[in-house]
Amino acid sequence: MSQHDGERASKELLAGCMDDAQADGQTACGARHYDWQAIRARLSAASGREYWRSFEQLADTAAFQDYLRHEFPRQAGEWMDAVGRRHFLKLMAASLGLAGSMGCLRQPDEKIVPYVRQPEEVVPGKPLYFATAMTLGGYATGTLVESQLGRPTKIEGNPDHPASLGATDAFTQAAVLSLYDPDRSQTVMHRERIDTWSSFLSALAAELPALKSRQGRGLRILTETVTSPTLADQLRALLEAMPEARWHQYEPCGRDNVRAGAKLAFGEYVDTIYRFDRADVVVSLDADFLWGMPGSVRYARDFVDRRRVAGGDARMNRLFVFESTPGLAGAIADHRLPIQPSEVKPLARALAGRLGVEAAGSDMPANVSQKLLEAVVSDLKAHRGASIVIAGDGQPPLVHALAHAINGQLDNVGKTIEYVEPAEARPEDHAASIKALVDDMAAGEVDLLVILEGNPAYNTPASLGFAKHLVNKRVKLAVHLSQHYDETSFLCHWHIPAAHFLESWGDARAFDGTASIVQPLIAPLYGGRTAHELMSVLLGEADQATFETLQKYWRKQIGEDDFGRFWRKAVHDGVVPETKAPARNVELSFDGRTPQAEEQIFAGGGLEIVFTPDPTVWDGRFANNGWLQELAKPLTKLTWDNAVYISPRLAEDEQLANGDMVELTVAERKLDVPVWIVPGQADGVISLSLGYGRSRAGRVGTGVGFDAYAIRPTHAAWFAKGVELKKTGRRYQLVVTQDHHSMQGRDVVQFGTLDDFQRDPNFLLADHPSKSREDSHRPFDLPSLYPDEKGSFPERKETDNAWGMVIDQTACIGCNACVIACQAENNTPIVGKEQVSRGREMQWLRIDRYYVGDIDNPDTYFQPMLCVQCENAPCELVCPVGATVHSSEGLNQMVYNRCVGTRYCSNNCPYKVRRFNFLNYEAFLHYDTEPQLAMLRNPDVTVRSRGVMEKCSFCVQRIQEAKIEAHKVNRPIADGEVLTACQQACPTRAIVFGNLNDPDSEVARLKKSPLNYGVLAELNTRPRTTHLARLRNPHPDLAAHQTGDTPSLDPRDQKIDKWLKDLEGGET
Amino acid sequence: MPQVFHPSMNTFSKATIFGALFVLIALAFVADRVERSPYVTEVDVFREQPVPFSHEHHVSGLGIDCRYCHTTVETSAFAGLPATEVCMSCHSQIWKDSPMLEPVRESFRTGKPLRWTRVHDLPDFVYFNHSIHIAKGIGCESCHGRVDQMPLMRRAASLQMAWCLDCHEKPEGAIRPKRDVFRFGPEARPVSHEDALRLMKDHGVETEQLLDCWTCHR
Amino acid sequence: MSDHATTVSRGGLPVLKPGHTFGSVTDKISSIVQTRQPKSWWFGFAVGFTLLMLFLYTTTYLLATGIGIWGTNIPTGWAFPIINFVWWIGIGHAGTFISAILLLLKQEWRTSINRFAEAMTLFAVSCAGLFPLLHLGRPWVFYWLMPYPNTMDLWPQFRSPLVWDVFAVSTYATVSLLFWYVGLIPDMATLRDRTQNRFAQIVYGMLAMGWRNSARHWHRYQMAYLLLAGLATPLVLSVHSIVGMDFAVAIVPGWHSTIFPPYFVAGAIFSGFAMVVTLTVPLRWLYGLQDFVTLKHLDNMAKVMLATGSMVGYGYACEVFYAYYSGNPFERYIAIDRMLGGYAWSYWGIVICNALAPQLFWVRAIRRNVIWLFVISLITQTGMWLERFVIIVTSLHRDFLPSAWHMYYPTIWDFTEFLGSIGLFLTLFFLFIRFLPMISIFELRELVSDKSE
Amino acid sequence: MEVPADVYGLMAEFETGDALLEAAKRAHEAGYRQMDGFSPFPLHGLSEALGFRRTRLPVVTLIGGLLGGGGAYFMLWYACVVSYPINIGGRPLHSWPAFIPITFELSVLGASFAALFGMLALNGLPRPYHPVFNVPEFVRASRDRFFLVIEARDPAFDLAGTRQFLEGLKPEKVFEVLP
Repeated sequence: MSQHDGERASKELLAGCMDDAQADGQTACGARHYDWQAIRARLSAASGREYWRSFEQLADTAAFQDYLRHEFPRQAGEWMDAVGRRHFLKLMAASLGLAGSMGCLRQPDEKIVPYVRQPEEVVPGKPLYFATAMTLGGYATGTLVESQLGRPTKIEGNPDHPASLGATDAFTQAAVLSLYDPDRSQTVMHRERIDTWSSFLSALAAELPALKSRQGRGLRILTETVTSPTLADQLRALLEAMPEARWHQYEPCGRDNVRAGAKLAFGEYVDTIYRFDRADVVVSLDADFLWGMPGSVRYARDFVDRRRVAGGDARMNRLFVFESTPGLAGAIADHRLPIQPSEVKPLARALAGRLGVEAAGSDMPANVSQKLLEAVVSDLKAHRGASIVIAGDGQPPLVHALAHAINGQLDNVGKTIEYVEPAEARPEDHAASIKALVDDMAAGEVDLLVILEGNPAYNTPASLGFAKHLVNKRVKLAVHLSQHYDETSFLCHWHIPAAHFLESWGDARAFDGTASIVQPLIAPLYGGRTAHELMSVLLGEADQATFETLQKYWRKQIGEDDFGRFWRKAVHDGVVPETKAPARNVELSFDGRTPQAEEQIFAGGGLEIVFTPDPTVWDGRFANNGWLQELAKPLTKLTWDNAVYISPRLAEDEQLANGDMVELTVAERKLDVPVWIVPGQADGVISLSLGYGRSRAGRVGTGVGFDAYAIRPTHAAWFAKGVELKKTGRRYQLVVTQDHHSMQGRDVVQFGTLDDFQRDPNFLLADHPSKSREDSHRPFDLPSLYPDEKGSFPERKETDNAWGMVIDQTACIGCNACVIACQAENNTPIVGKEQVSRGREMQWLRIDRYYVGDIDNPDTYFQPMLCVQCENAPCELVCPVGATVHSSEGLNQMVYNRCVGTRYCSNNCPYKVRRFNFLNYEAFLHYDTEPQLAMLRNPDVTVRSRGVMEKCSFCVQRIQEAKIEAHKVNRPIADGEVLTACQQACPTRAIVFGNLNDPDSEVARLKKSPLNYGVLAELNTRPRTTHLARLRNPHPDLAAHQTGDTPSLDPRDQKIDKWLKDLEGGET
Repeated sequence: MPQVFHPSMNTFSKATIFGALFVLIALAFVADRVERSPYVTEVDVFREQPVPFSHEHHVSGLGIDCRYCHTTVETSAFAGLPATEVCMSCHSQIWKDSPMLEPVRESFRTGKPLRWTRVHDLPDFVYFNHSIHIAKGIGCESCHGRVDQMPLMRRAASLQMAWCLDCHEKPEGAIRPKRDVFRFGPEARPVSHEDALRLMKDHGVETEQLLDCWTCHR
Repeated sequence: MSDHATTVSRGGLPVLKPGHTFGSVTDKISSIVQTRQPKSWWFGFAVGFTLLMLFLYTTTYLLATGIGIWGTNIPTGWAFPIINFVWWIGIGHAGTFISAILLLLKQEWRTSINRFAEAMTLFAVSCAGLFPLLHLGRPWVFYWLMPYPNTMDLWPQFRSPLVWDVFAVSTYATVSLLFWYVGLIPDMATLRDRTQNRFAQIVYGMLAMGWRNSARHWHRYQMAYLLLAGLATPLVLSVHSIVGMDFAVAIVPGWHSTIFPPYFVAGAIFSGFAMVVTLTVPLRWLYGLQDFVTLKHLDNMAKVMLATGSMVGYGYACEVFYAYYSGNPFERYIAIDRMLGGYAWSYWGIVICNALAPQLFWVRAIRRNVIWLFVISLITQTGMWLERFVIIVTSLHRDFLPSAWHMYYPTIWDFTEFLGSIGLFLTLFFLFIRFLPMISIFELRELVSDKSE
Repeated sequence: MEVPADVYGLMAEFETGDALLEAAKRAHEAGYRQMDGFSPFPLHGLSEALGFRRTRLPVVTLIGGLLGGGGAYFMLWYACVVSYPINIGGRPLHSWPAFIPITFELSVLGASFAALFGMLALNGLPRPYHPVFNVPEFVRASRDRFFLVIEARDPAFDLAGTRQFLEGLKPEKVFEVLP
């Protein structure tokens, strides 16, 4: 889609709603205006979603109609619609090249529609950026959102926000797709029939007086974790007005144990903030702090900054990870030990004991070697005040308490550990809270249940029986506010469509308490409401806009005088100044005894199971997000499904192969689920991720995967012991994007230890004489038919810019943020499970995962792989039409509109980073039938049609934008002025892009690093994207790193490898 | 009787051989011509517009600068089309009752935008940026022709790739002093080839990147 | 010319049953075209035509939906379509080889088989030519592979072997057609003079261009025929060499090998002769051509298959040796993966079908037994199709980065497209034997005269 | 002696090729030049016997080949170096090894066309109508009979005399060929 289309289209949008965009300060520019009268009229007439798709269409604004037309690129449209196809068939039948060349040249007339009144800030063709924040599990990550004439198209991190520092995670990157999700609920529903907001108000009005008179007895509010100061304020107000009302919280992937741990240790709730930027030794007790924890994006950055050696100073922190199922932390760890969850407690006690925590007692974990334990202890002792012991969110309170005790003992507190006021509005045990609610529901105590977001009917443990009691007659009136008409909405009397955070005002706190104002970039596409609005209604302030509620609250905090300035600044910066949570001085009051509640968790013997939030759909809320569903899980590369992960040994014992269906029994509850064998999975424990098996997610997510909540225990949300695993004999197709996990002894990921590096920075040259480190994308001279410059392009002149990239494999944590960022930036389609199984996924950037060494506990290596922009590109040489050629600045240009689709370039690409549109993939996400999805597209990137090749372009649209701006005033492009999407999203700054001709640029500097090498450079492809070898910092007393390929699970491959080994052996 | 054909067939059959050859060549030639003809390129084709706006009148007649209406031409990829209020800023005083301008007034009243028909319409996979061309001293005239002499707007150039490349290969053919970018006619062009080359240097035009595919296609 | 050593082979088999006169041969061959066809013809044609419909159906669906209906994927960007292309083009080679090279080598036994061998070439090449078009992601812009003045000021990328292919295949098709037509001119005249049907007279007459067997014409005619043969000879070698370069030019392990061009040519002639045998055996039986296509012919063709088959076998051996000797880990892996990996069956398949099966031809009895010949020729063609499968699919499915390795599985549409193309071939071939003399009549007369001396 | 306008020439029919060869030689000795022989297959030595010199066809073919090849290489060079020079995989603009295959193919193509059309042109074909076809018995020229035609335009031609001469060659039969 060309920018012209973009402008045209967006202009019409704006034109359609000018008056409102001007007058109404509430909505960021580009908001749309609907004829509500018409909508309501039609609504009451229409029934069932099939009659209409969106309010625009409903209101029949001419703007939107053309908008749809224009938003479709003709190129794609041509063979998307049947007529066009038949036209081509005729041509083929005639098979006249001439006819072909002329058949479809003439363009149809197109309309161009200006504003009626042009807003000042809008320059057609230039995007605007707005600061806002996205929350996950209640905790905010600051973002800057790109708006193309009123359409939010891309989310970036907010550099000023403590939880982001400019980076994001995969969820945040994908959130913009959820905004346009055509399956989002688009109207108020009453008992499965379409209804209106007004009739909902009257229905509620009928209830409220009675409730008031009863002091609110019978009124229950159920929320997820609340950090929003304003919402908290509203709730407080409500509870004051109606003291008998109750507010419950439930977060399926919540932090009950963390809270309880703090309480156990200090007798009160405090939040722990880790300062990885000050820690030299980190010990993780089953904690994956690089992902999924509040603030983990920030933590990842702080942690990695401490182990970057490419930059010269050769210092690294050291990470010990004890984990039950492979996670990101385990992959980057210097020493990793897979242990059962039940062993973490003894381990923690042992550590604490050895470090002098009296209360610890002297427990000894079974599978942990003395040697390792001693190493850990010695390291911790050696780095008092500069170390962190962190317990996993899932681990029971005792482990957290022990961790606190250890950190205290090592006087890390105040240095690497900070205890602060909880960011939550009301810290409490969610499990207990929801339990209480369900009991009252059963007891008929609940008259009016208002569920603000969340999906308890699905994501509470089935054994809790929330759904059962929700539908029983005793709950008189249940109201559910949610973005989808989901499992819970279906069971409630009323469903209110919720606004996406890009559509609504609001506020939220980050992991460190810092508050952010959430501002909308577009008026609600589907008339979504916010929790604030619903609360206002309950508070009897019906039709008070969220904006007012919000301002009212903050006005209270700031005071009248210069509130205006404060507000503008807060909204603009995306952070509210001086809101960081105040530090707390806490006293360790912990006797080391295991609380009663915990005893039963690991009681008894047998197989253990771990429930984890899913790395792609979290607790299930992202189930209908195609980008995330198709995103390969970091370690297993599994897409479109979840599976129960088992260790190779268990597979051997139970005779299980990948994809075998097994029947799991956890406390009498059964679930059939396929197995996936995961090297490095701890023995005696299996793990299953939450968030799948949705029954009402939408067209993308419904029926995908297996519902772990069905067997999730209520008493301990994360672990269970005594699991039975029975082979059913049935099979199930699991699809991964990487079939082969070993490097086959090939020089793909180069690695070593800090020690090697310090002894000889060029140590890698020893193993790889073929490559010169200095300029590794020019490996060596080869004989050539072209005497000049050994086959390089002699006519090339030196240009100002020579684009290049360096990827630091020591810094990459494999979090996938870059993959989604690339997809969002470049209009990359998704293709669905069946196509992925054929090997046709379309992501331009993939993260390869290799194992080295012992299959039971291998070393894991991540390698982001994208088009490396070879200077001697094999793909270019073989393209018969010159659709992929080299630019003067060293870019390997892929020209979609010239491509005829021979796929020869892909065959000849040694990195296999080219992606082909085998079918019209635009149709997969219903782009063809769901116009609003077209608004998501980046107008600066062509939408590819069926039958053309595509690949990473180094985000050339960003390069061009920067070049044009620079050339207008004839200045060079500054280093860092062009950021590729992947680079911008990367939490650990593992990706560096820039101009190689500028010796001072970051990328040029890194290219000089002795760790720099080009993957497969021995093929003389001269990659412009090179990688930095992965360094480890092992404890001197422990084994450095493993060598030797991890054997394949496929007997055939094992035979091949054996033959090869014999061959090599025969020679030496 | 082995004699199957009439004597005339001798000439005829020879003729057909050359005839066939000729027809093929002719076909190819015609096809090429059609591809470059106004039928395909839509050069000099007038389009139905809501208001018969005359650039000639407003530019040469009233001497209004291009940027008065096309406000973003120097800053953005998109030149910008005047909002209705821009038209009304004058036409609420002059010609305020002319029936010809009723659509404009209506748009202003109802807030429904005017719907013009695109005259210069590039394929969707082509990314043209007005601002950089202006900044490098390529005049409006170079692509849009003598707009100051067009009572009704029409396409002056084919906008085909070959046409773009001609100039991207030899910008000196179109470059002009920056002050003359928005002027029309021969006096607005630098006098000599040398001047053109000098301007190229002054404006910092680097030709070899102009021929990179990704300069226009992404 | 009248050298008896050549007319009677050492095997003692005649290339033409004695006792034939100018008249008898002329009558026999032309009668095939001029009398009603046997039931078997109708049957064969029906089968071919049905498959052709299958081809059209698949193609329509393909163009409407996209090549995603096939199993092709990343990393295996090429599969069935290219396999079929190489297979067909290879088969084509025998025709030109027989008519051109054997002519230059003055092999009399070519006379009675060159005509339909050439026809086979043409039809095989036209089948082959379709696949590169169909396998394109956007077939409707195939003409971008040819140089022509355009409004984009763009040219094909002449360094790409695919563009070489376009020129090689189209040249090959054209020259074969010319060669074939030149050979047909005198026979057209014969048919013109014999038929009583006015319409047929005109058609054949036009095609004969007024040929009147004049001595002067014969003189230049033979010169032209000889020149074309001389030109077709290097062509026949070049075409499959260039097809071989499609692979050899790429850096894919298992492709990037200098042996490909000769090895491909040998394989091509091998499969081509197999196809000729497959066609000859039933034809001489159905139309009673035993007099003209004698065991001598079959015997010789078997010998050619033995020779070329052995060359192919040698090629396989070389590939393995190179892989080992080069020490290139990628080549080594592919070599072993072919023998033990997911597609091992196809590798051992080609060893048996192409390297071992033809060795049976050392036995004279088998060479001269039509049944054996027929069966082995079929085995050979299967084997040669598999060979292309091995080269293309196994090389691609496991190249440089293990992370990108992926298996390839064809879909039903891959098979229908392939079978369909066989239908196209059969249809064309049956029409040919219906309307044109399948054996060169005037060359037979020449042969008769040589014998009678 | 004047030539009768209503006769194209005289045609003698022979049983065997040798008879025709013999006749041709004799006729040539007798000073006849404007004559032609017809045989169902290329008869060796016949054209020589009729006094026919070697053909220029090879030269024509060579020229065709050179034009094809030269044209091809020029096109490749022009396209890659002059018209739109592009950096392809870091190879030089004028990468001659890559230009060889196409050059070769087009040489062959050019030569082949030259050979075919050269042959037709020199033979004056296509020529569907020819007087010799007016003789009904001539059909066997494409089956098993051999013919010698002496044309009327031959200076030595004389209807009676020539017929007598032909009779002297013991043909099967002698016909008058009408134009």
